[in-house]
Amino acid sequence: MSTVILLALTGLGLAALYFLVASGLSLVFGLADVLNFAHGLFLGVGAYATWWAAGNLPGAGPDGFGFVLAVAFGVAAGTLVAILVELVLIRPLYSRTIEQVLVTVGLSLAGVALLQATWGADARPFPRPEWTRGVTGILGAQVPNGGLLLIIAAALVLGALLAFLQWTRYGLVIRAGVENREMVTALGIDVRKAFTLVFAIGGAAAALAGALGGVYFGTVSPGQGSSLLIFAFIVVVIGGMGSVLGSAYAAVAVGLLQQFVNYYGTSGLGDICVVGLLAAVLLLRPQGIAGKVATA
Amino acid sequence: MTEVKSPEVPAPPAAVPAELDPRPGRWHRVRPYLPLVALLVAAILPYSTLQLPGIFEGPVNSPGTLQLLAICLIFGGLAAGYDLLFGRTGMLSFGHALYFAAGVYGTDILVTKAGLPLWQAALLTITGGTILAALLGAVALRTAGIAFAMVTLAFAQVGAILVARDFGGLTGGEEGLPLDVSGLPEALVGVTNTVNLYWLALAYLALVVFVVHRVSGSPTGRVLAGLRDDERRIGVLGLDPYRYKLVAFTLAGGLAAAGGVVYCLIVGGASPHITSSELTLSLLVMVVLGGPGTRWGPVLGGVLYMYLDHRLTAFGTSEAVDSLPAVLSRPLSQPLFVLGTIFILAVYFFPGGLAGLASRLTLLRRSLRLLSRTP
Amino acid sequence: MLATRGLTWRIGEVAIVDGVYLDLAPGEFLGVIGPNGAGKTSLFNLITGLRRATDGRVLLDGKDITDLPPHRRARLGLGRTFQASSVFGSLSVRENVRLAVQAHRGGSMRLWRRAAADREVAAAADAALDRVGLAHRGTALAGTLAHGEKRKLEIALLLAGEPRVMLLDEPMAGVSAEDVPELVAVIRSLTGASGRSVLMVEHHMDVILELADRIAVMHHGALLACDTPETVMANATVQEAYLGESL
Amino acid sequence: MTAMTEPVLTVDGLSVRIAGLHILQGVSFTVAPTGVTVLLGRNGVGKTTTLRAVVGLTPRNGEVRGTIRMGAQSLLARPTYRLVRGGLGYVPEDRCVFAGLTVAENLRLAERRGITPAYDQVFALFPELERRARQRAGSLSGGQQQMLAIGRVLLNDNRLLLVDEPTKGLAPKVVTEVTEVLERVAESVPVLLVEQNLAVVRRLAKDAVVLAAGQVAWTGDAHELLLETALTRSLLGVGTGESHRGPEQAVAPGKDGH
Amino acid sequence: ATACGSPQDTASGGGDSAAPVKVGLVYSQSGALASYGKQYIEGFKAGLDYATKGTNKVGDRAIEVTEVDDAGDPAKAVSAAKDLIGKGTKIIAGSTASGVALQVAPIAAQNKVLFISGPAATDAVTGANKYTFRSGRQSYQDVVTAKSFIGDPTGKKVVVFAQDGAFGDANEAAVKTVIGGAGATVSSVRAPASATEFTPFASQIKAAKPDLLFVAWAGTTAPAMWQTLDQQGVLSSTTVVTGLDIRASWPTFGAAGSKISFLSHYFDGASDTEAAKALKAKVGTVDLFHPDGFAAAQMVVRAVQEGGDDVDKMVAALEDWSFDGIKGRMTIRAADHALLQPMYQAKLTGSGTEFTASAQKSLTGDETAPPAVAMKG
Ligand SMILES: Nc1ncnc2c1ncn2[C@@H]1O[C@H](COP(=O)(O)OP(=O)(O)OP(=O)(O)O)[C@@H](O)[C@H]1O
Ligand SMILES: Nc1ncnc2c1ncn2[C@@H]1O[C@H](COP(=O)(O)OP(=O)(O)OP(=O)(O)O)[C@@H](O)[C@H]1O
Ligand SMILES: [Mg+2]
Ligand SMILES: [Mg+2]
Repeated sequence: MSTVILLALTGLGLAALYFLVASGLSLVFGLADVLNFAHGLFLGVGAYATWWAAGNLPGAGPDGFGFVLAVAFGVAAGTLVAILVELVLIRPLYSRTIEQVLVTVGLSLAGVALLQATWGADARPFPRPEWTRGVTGILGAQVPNGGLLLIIAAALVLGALLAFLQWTRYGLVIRAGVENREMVTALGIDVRKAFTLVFAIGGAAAALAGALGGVYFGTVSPGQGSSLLIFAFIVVVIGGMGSVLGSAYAAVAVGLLQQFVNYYGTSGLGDICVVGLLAAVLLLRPQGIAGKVATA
Repeated sequence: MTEVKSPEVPAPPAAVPAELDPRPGRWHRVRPYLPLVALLVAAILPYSTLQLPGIFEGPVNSPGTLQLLAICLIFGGLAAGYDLLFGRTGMLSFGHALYFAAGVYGTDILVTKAGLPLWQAALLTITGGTILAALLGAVALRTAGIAFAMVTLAFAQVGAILVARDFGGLTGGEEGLPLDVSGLPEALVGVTNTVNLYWLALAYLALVVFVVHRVSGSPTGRVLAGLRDDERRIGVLGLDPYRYKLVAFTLAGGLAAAGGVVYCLIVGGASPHITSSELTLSLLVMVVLGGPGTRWGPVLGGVLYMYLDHRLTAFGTSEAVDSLPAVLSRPLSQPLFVLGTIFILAVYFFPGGLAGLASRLTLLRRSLRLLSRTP
Repeated sequence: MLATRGLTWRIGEVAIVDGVYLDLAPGEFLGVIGPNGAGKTSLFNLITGLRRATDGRVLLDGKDITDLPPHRRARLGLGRTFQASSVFGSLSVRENVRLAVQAHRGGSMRLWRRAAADREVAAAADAALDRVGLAHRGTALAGTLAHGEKRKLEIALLLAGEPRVMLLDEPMAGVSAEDVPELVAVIRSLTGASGRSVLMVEHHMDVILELADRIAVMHHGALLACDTPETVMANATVQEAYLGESL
Repeated sequence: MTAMTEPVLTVDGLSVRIAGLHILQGVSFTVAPTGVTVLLGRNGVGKTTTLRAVVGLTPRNGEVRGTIRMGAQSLLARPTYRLVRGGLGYVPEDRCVFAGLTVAENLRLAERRGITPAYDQVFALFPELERRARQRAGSLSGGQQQMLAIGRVLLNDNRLLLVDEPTKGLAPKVVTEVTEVLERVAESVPVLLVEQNLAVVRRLAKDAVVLAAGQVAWTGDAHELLLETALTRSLLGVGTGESHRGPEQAVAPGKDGH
Repeated sequence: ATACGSPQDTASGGGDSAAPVKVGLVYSQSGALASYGKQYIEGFKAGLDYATKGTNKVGDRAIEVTEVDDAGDPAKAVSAAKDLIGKGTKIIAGSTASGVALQVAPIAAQNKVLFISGPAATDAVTGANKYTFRSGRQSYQDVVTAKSFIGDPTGKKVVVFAQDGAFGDANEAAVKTVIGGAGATVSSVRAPASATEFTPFASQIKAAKPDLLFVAWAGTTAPAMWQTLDQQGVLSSTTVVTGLDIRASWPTFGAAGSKISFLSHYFDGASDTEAAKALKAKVGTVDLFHPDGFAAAQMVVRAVQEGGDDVDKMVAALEDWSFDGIKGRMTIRAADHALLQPMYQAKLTGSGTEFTASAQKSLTGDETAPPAVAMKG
């Protein structure tokens, strides 16, 4: 029994990580229609900036408030990079979707290489509060605190994103802008600002995922973001592009599936099952679990 | 009726297939022969001892240069085959690497593990790769747009996992599987015979370009071009979109598998790099870099991409880079940084790809002439 | 020739097309009118197979085609135009029509022939372009055509397929005043002696009145009336629901 | 021309090139501060191109020359969204409703900060929109979409409306309704209208501008144009006297126009 | 100037007894294994300096080293090798990655040039062919060292935790032969190399209650894996053995580091030989793969000294050669070109970013000798 609980809770932790990565991706993908391969870069920037801040920023550190400050710095850095990328690289290419995707591909190559050039290819130990290394006993299962932290963070991010889409007009503007950008401007709306905002939020979510992923993995390395990206993509697609809630469902499904199959089945079967789930969902319901609509 | 389309993959920046609309021009008499001339030049290139310092390490006829060129040619052909899907039919597949990898691993395993003679292995592999493409395509084509891209990606991912798992020691896992050359024809083994591999690669490229060209110019190619624009309309005209897409998918898959066979010989083995989704992404990059839907664009893009990919490692360690201050030399010594940057710049400065460059230049010339006439 | 038997399409509880019985005789010209949103385009979609009917049958020459995919229906001689022009934007105008001709001539996979070399196809395509008066625009990319020109190209695409039953969805919408008579003539020449049947949705009443043998009126998905133009125009409900007070 | 008062829009020597094609070649006209000015011409002469140049929506590969002024203010080189916030309403030719959004969302999008949206007015004109508020705009019928496109601009106060073929594809009854709406709108806001339906033109237009091959072929009083059969025929290619084969669609038996 | 030539020309090397000897180093300067490559090349340079007594010459022939980056990609490595061979290079060394080593080895055999594989740990390089040697350790030697941790294996229960793929397969197979062959029951828990969450595997391991857990895991997810094993109480319930990676990775073990028994190929201070001193003087802090480069240079010098330009003579000169390397006495076994060398047991102490490794015990080259395999080509 305790094994099942352990697997379920750690599976949820994994799902939370997937969701954190996927949420920003889904937002940018679903709203701005950009299949953002540079998302892994934003992740990396967030992780490295947090790592750097904990060591160098006055007031920041691996513990307590200092850690919060370091993470805040990391998120800010990720957001900033995302905004810059949108302004400089994506914006001039609007309505040329394929080219936008390709620019993000180029960016993911160049950006990760840049991280590597700056900080080396080796994994660096990630600063983190001591308690994240510990475990909490829940019904006989030793659940890692890092996973619990991820679950809480993911729930908060989910709530915040839903509120953003629900209570502001931006969701609407962006969805309309994806369909017909010209017409949105013809209604007197500066659609460019809205797109930049979406990128900023996507970047912030990615950077947060990077920082918390660092806590989870205990290290930070240049390629970390890209390796998470493939599962994040799967989550986004299963959940339905642009649906934040769908991503949440899909992340939970993928995380639990992987965890249980890996325990009860043979190694590697977990990944194959996830891929199988993706294919099955798409063949039965090409728009994903929650379809295209991005309101929730 | 205005129906919202499911999240569609935008059709690539379309170019009218040149094959369908032969516009008469000054060139039109010479033009059909240009590819032949290019082929001929490429074929006799290995007889030249031309030194191109900075471009190639050694003279053109040195094995190192020929090997590099052979790899470039293979990817030129691969990109041209992929363009049949992407540029000409508007299908965005993220799993094309699978069929290429099937070609590489198929040949390698049949030769090395099963001990088949090369020609049998090649034949079996190409047939197998084509059938694989037909089967998986038949399933994947039940979806469209991004969903299609993701289903193909998923299939390719399973392929990658299987290769990495190394079932029965068949694939060699992450270490790859060197090709056992003992049963191979003499002429394909050894550094001195690199030129034969080069010719093989050239033949492959020529074959792909010819096939793609013929198919695009055929009645079926016309339907494919129509599919790219409006699938619904094709159905209403009385043609089954599914069938045509499947044919394109299968054909492209078969061509990729054939490329895999040659690549396996050139590199002398298989390694899991080629099963990664990054390879498909690079194919996409190559096609867009060159110009989707054009005859020479994808070839050019593929050749250039592979050339940069190989040569940038040398660039990164060159004196010129090392002598720069650290802020510059560190990133510049990362080949992927340079490649990514070049790629981003290319998207900006050559919209429509390298193939679009010519027509843009013509336009520029014309407007300059106009300017000079109207003071 | 073409018949619908209680054709119905529901989305949830709402019937967009509601139990429509239509009969189209060979050579007949049936106009379809009705307020915006009455379900005319939806009816066309059901007949051509772009939408699956939730109920009812579609018969062509007495044969049940309700479960066939669009392309099979087209091969049986069912052709249509779209209300919002849907032409192949990245192909030239001429290539658009050639594709349609080719689709009509035979759908078998021909990977190795040269399409451009097929004289018959080219000739038939040029003839179709000529008939709608677009011959001079042959090399333009269809995507760059002005709206009215696209409408004409739509009709050329239809002509190229030589269908026996033609469904025209507002062919006149957006066509400039000068070209209306010309298009009317083209459409008229499609019918009559050739034995082709036409089903045409149109809001230009004068065009309908001029061409149609009978007029069907749709309202809220259902068939309100289907009769001779005179009778229909005299119908009080039609006047109230559709024509309103004229300018 | 009734140029007693300052024109609200002045277009002077407007030249537009797109992808190497010289589509407009020095178009000049003005729009009077009241009433409807109608822009006429055959398919493809550049009517839509003119309107799009005014709202700054010429495609990126296009090039615009000349001057476009609203009052004393030049419109060129200002981003579209600013022009629209400044009171320029645009109803595009192909409606451009957001297919993936519901009707209500389409309308909500058109609200502008600081202005109370005139929902009452819009729903009074188009009750259909209120009934279908939750339907996706993409599944609306053609006519319903047109209503939505017009309704969208009417939520706000405008200084000038640009309307491109609003009656295209509408049922006769709705044509009448739309015409009446525009007539009422034109009482408070000047309208530049592109229209093929001469009955509508006759009912609404005060001034007319006729384009032919990218140039202005005629400007003047709209009724003058429509009354002179010979002139109409030479400029627009149709007679106006008998309405049987012409473009006038709203012909109900037993009643005649005017 | 354009000139014509045969497409099958290759520059013929040597002939001139005073001409420099060309040595090609194909290794990772960029890519995921760049830091291994960096250690390798530093070691090689120091080794060359040491073996030629600072002259960089063998006799009066200078050693001309060409470095080529393969970015960890076998295809690039093969191209580079062909290029070098085409230019008359008779000696190729390098190969940071196993995949590269395996694909370059046949090229060497086909063209009859000497190939000295570098840090690549795969057992398959040993006995690959007559022309292929190795300058580093192989997985098998790791496992033999691991065995030394449990004393008498008879009746003991050993679990191998390894990632899927050839690296894991090789380790599992080696454990089965070495420790299983000595009387222990060996079972395995495998996980995909891409796994990010290790709880299921930790639970499986715990359920198996092993006397010894042998972990073969490489890659960036290792820290997460260790943390999970620690959290689930695996580390404190049994003896856990794994290979000690490069210094940069030490801090990532965190608290788990002190609970693990390490087998080590090399770490700073593991040995105190002449060569080690010379190396330390050059590079400061010595790391895992410096010895591989160092040994490669020693082998190159030996090959040139004895063989001149004749590759077959080089091979003969290297076979059965014993020399004093960084790690102590090293021997190239003639039968399969395995490099017999000392291995170490180590402990990690420290905290934060400051960790030190100390040797517990060292095993001689004979003690860790892998079983001889037949030469394949
Ligand atoms: N996919 C759909 N989902 C919901 N409602 C739909 C859908 N498709 C059509 N409708 C509704 O069905 C009704 C009929 O639409 P249709 O397009 O057939 O009308 P129409 O008669 O062609 O009108 P028009 O003359 O304006 O073109 C409309 O009210 C429309 O909103
Ligand atoms: N993006 C474009 N690229 C190339 N040509 C264009 C483009 N847009 C418009 N044109 C051309 O410009 C001309 C004028 O087009 P426009 O749409 O302004 O005509 P219009 O008067 O509105 O016609 P209609 O009555 O059919 O709507 C047409 O010949 C059209 O083909
Ligand atoms: Mg309709
Ligand atoms: Mg227009």
